[in-house]
Amino acid sequence: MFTLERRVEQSKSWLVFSPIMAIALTILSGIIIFSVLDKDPWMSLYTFFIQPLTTGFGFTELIVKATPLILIGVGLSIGFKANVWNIGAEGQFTMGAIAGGGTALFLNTQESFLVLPAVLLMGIFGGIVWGMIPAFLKTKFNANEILTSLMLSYVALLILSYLVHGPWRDPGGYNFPESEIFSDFAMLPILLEGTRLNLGTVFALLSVLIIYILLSRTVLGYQFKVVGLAPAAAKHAGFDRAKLIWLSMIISGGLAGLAGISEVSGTIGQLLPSVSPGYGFTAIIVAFLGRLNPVGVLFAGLIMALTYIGGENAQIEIGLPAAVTGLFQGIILFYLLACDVLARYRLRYKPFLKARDRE
Amino acid sequence: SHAETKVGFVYVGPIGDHGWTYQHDRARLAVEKALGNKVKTTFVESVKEGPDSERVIRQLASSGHELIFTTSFGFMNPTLKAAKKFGNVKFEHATGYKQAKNVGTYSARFYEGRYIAGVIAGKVSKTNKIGYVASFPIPEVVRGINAFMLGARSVNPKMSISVVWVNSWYDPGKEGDAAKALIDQGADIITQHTDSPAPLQVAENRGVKGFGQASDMIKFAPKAQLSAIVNNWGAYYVERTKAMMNGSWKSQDVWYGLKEGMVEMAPYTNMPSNAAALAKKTEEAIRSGDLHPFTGPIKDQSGKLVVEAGKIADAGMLLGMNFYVEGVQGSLPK
Amino acid sequence: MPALNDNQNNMKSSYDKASGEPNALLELGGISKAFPGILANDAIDLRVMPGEIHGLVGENGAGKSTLVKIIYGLLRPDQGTIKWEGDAVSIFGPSQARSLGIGMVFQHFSLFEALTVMENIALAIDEKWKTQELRSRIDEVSRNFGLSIEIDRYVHSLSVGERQRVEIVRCLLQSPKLLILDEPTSVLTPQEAESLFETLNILSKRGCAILYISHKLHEIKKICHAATILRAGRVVANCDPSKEPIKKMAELLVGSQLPEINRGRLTAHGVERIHIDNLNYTSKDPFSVKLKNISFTVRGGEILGIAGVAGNGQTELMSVLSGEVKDLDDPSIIKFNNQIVTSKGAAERRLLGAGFVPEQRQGHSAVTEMSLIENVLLTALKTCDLEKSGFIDQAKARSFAESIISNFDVRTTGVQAETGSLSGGNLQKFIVGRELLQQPSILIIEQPTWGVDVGAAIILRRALLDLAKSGAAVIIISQDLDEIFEVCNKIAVMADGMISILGDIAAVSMEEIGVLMGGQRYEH
Amino acid sequence: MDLVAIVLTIITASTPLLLAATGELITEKSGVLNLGVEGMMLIGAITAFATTTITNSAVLGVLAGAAAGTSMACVFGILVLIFLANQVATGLALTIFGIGLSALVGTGFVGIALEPLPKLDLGPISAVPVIGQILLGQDFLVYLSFFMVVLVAYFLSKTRLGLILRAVGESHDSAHALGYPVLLVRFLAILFGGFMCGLAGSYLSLAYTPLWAENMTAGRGWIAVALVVFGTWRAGRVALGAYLFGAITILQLHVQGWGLEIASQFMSMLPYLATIVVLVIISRDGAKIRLNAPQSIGKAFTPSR
Ligand SMILES: Nc1ncnc2c1ncn2[C@@H]1O[C@H](COP(=O)(O)OP(=O)(O)OP(=O)(O)O)[C@@H](O)[C@H]1O
Ligand SMILES: Nc1ncnc2c1ncn2[C@@H]1O[C@H](COP(=O)(O)OP(=O)(O)OP(=O)(O)O)[C@@H](O)[C@H]1O
Ligand SMILES: [Mg+2]
Ligand SMILES: [Mg+2]
Repeated sequence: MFTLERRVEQSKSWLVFSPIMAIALTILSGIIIFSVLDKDPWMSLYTFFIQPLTTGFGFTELIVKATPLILIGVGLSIGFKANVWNIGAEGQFTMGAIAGGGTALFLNTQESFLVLPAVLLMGIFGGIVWGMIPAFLKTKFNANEILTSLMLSYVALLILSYLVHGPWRDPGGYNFPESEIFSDFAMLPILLEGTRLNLGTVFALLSVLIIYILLSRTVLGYQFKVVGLAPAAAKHAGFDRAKLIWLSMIISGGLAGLAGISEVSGTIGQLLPSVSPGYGFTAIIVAFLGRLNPVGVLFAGLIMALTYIGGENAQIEIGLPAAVTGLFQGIILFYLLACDVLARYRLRYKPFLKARDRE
Repeated sequence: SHAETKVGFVYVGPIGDHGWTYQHDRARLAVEKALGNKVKTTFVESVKEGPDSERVIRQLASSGHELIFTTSFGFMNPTLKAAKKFGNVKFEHATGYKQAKNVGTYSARFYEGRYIAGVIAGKVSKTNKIGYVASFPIPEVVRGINAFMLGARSVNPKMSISVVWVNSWYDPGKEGDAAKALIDQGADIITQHTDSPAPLQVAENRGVKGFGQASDMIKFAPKAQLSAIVNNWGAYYVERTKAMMNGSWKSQDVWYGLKEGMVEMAPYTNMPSNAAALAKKTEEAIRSGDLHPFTGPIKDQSGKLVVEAGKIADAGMLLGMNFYVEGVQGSLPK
Repeated sequence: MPALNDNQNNMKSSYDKASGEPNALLELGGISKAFPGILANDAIDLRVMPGEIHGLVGENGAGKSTLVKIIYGLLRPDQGTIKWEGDAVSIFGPSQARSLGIGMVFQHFSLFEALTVMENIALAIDEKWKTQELRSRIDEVSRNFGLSIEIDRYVHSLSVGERQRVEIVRCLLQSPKLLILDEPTSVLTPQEAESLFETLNILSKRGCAILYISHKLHEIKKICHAATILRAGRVVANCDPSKEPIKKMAELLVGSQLPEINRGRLTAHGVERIHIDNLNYTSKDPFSVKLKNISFTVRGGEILGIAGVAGNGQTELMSVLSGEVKDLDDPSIIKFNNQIVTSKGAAERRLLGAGFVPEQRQGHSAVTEMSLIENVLLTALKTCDLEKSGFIDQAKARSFAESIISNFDVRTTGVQAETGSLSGGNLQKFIVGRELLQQPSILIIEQPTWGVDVGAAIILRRALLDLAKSGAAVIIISQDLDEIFEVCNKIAVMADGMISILGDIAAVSMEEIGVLMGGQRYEH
Repeated sequence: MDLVAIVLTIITASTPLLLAATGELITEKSGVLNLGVEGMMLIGAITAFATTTITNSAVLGVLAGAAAGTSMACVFGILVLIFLANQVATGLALTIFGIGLSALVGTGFVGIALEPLPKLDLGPISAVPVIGQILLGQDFLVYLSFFMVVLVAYFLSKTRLGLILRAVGESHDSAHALGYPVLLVRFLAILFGGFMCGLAGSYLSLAYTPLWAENMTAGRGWIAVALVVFGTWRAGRVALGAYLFGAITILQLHVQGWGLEIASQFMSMLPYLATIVVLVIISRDGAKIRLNAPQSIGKAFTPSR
């Protein structure tokens, strides 16, 4: 019989190896799925995972798509490390877009270079406020943050819908549900002419760097880790759990808000009834796939973005249905979770012993 | 291999929504059928109206598609942005109002069909109450509600409409719930401006009548469907593809209706013959141009005359419609 | 040990006459069981006769619980045979063990707090009983053995002694032939232990064999007919405890001569360091004990031992003293070194010179998944300046960890080792070392040597004495009365959330303490 | 306005929530948190729909839907019980996977019409006003949902197996020490949760709106998870919560129909806001949660043998 045996220390090499194994298994499953769908598996894998990277445009688009995922994912990983389950990044993203986008609309006639910073700050602020509500309900009333943050996401989406259909719709837009287009002063500068690569990507990279330092070098990061691993030990040390819940919700909410406003003022340029194709939820996978480590999240964000862009590409090139993308994302996470066990446990073959007399 | 022309389609929903996107995809198939192996069509479904759409459009443009249909209002600005980058590619954007040298727009006068539906409702309803399951308060939807009301009141001035907004184009459960709530409040005709057949199924189940949306939904409600306002993009797509192939494509802004066949009425069923006859007569009148649904006198809810007798509402009012006509209950979200 | 084996033969022969057959009830042959990195049982042989009370003794980690879990079918042996009433059997699980007639009272974890006594009992019997029948059976058994229990109460509302009665009653319901008790008295007052012994005697007289695990050798000596001594997973001796001096047994058990600690004189004239005035605390957790009107003072140079049976508010007291809990009821005053700290958190109290060592090491006083360096930060961060404007001073933390290791003889692979890889005793040395190197003027420590071997226990106790001699005030919360008598100069007893101060340890008797430990615990 | 009709509408709107929440209740009572309800419901919905379409048998459809929910739960069970994967993450993965897989399978079943599940028809008795209309004349899944609530309540409080389940959720170590197969009990509880979610999905695609649409659960799975906390892990209260939630969902539509001047978006927020409010009220009372919440929820268990 095979048994799992707890390792005395987590295996460092497995921590690196298990995502690779998960991806390999996903590809293997991909081959099966493609065959079932009657597509040439190798061709499909190529169009899905490689072809999007063969053009400069595709490459920059990958980064553009990964940017919000990384920003949100890095924030979430702090909370997840501290056992604070913020599932409502979608709402914080949307609130960031609302607060920042609203500021952009409000200042749309101002020709000042201060507009952009104001827009960004308000975006971050919007995400923070939306993250603080579950923190408040958790610390004050002990209400489960998984559920409250999720419910608040639906609320945020409806608020955006209300604003764009109502007070904030473009007066010159025949009452269609779109805001005015932002002035150039509210837009994030493009980094590479002819592409959509914008300053948002720099924010994402900075957030990876800062959160990495926070988690690995600072006392605060240490406190997040202790609270997550051993809540009783955190109490013993005198760490303020409520403060850490607030902070992790503020950081993850703020980063989601920054992602929201970066998306709106980086690539969209106006407020729409819906500004996120589910980034807030996908980022949860990204955070886990990246093993709650900022650098891991960076790669995971890129991989996840690739599944989206690859999915579109596969639709265009070989007519694969869009649903395959979601399927892949679920599968990759399953495999990762399953492979992860090998970092903590050792698979061992233990023969059944017949009870027998000694000598 | 011989040079086939590639035509791309960008859809906002899944091709399986049995509503808006489903009809566009049928039109795409019509193009394939009409032009055979001279064309190759490609579609990308469930494209979100944010930055994703711009990427998809650009990806289609850069992979050799010469004509691209972007089939949702929210694709307007991304289409224009992509069009700027790809001057040689032609774009057709549905329901928008911004054109460019290589971007044409097209839309359908669904309100013509809704007016006929209103006429039928006026004839058939016993409670004089219509339940309207609506998606979002945008001019297109408001125009449909008003046209329906005008049609209903043209035969029965006591008719009224209750509107429930479900804040979704496609959420069968919620649409069905809304239809149930409306029926529970006394509506005996259900109509909808959302995409799933759920409200019609509820009508069938509850023994009231209703109208199909976007496609003929008779199979979902064989006893309840009075008719359906069918979106038929096929002829237009074929025409524009041919124009592009023979070099005569020019940017234009069309708003086609019954006359051009972009809007069609499903067979008039489940109603007395006099109602069907009136519906046919109305359909003919609109088709021939004798009747415009938005012909004055039209009063808004407050009783103010907004279109004088004998006049027809101008294009600006139609396109940006943001008031309810008399008879619609509740207030329009502003 | 031929001399000792003789004794066992004597015993057996006395049973030979009664039964007419020298058949052991239970006979283990060469039982071995390995866990990762450790051979917990190494070729163990054991015979238990019908009606015999058989003691099983050994140090922490010697393999006693492992062995009885094997008998009860909870663990599968890697090797060896089990004979039950002369026949070889394989015990696949507890329910089979119960059907053979084996009952077990566990050392930890076996009652469900959110369930009623009745439900807890129902869970442990395999036959289908009608509720009414079961009730009358329970009544009968508890009357027969003088073990009164209230069937409809929720377990979380029971005292520890009551819980144990529940455990015993549910074993007796099935009229077991062998009853296994794993350290049953560690949670009982001396009086309660007495009545347990009576029950065991009755059982034994009725022919029920008992396998009795305990660290308290005087108990073994008092009630057991035979004893098996384990060390590091092996049987080192069999003996008749009634004939064996306790010191001899202890040395067999440890495998070496026992060193002695000399308390020396503790000078109690230091400054007042800990002052508790009318402390009251009601936790939001419905399963916890309420602390009532607690007042005492500890001066520099004193060691106050707080004795008491587990579950009488010690955990709550520890969390209140350490500042893990701050929302006390009125009126409550806690003063450390003449400063009111009632509403201050643990970190702030540490800055005033206090150190704390709670009972639970893994996950409470240490994070097992983190390295030793990281665990240093847990309590020494502020007091030892291991933080530089929000950043961790890695180098300083490392040298701190290294000095703990060298000063307290912590056996480990290095400061980067995962803390969970340390054995219990070494982990405790590390934790106590971490606190002591911060040179606290106040140290409050719970169960300082629980699960720690004798050698390490001596190191730890000496360190506590040295600390007090240097002028610090120390509180030891312990269930081990021997330990309290060994190191403390003042004693208090905790019962039902209240504390009685007895003062100088030289002036109190065991009986007095025992009565107080029973306290008002049954007045719920 | 027809009050009876409104009550009926509320019952149908609550039924999928109730089915899924009773399943999740059992899963959680065994000490496992499965956040994949939404995914299991979707898989149940498409499987039931596809099977009914192909075989023309609604009964087979419901069975297949339930079986599909169960097999999704099986994957979850293997991951969290054997591979000891984090339960929160695995549940999320299950949801994402379920959305994708159901959409993929569903592409072939869009736009197909089905007869809704047959309703109980007791002729004149079903037509008795109020009681007859509400209680008699529903489809069998509605009755099943009533029955399941009663069954689960009875099972948990009155049966030995229910007691064992609660014991396992309360303390896996103690249950193990008494010889109960903790992992097996949990696995079965997880499977039951999946079974019920499969039924809930079948109800959606066969009875509630007899059609297949991508993502047609529209967040109901999450509401079901919330309802379990909301009901403090008691079957009766979970049912109450489900009906309350159904009532708010339906009544906000009625309020719109009456023409109240509130933007519809705000009305649509009501069910979510109500969930938050009730959650807060319930959670404030830590003691109540502590007494009913399974203590070992979310914790992994590895028996050593
Ligand atoms: N499930 C397990 N996995 C790994 N090691 C274990 C396990 N159970 C026990 N051990 C180890 O086996 C050894 C024997 O443990 P056991 O619990 O039998 O000791 P014990 O004699 O009962 O000690 P104590 O007096 O502390 O109760 C110890 O080193 C312990 O750490
Ligand atoms: N339940 C368990 N699972 C896995 N490993 C265990 C378990 N219990 C103990 N160990 C490991 O077994 C080893 C022995 O642990 P244990 O605490 O029993 O030591 P010990 O022999 O009692 O030493 P000490 O006298 O220092 O307490 C340690 O490395 C510990 O990590
Ligand atoms: Mg033991
Ligand atoms: Mg030990």
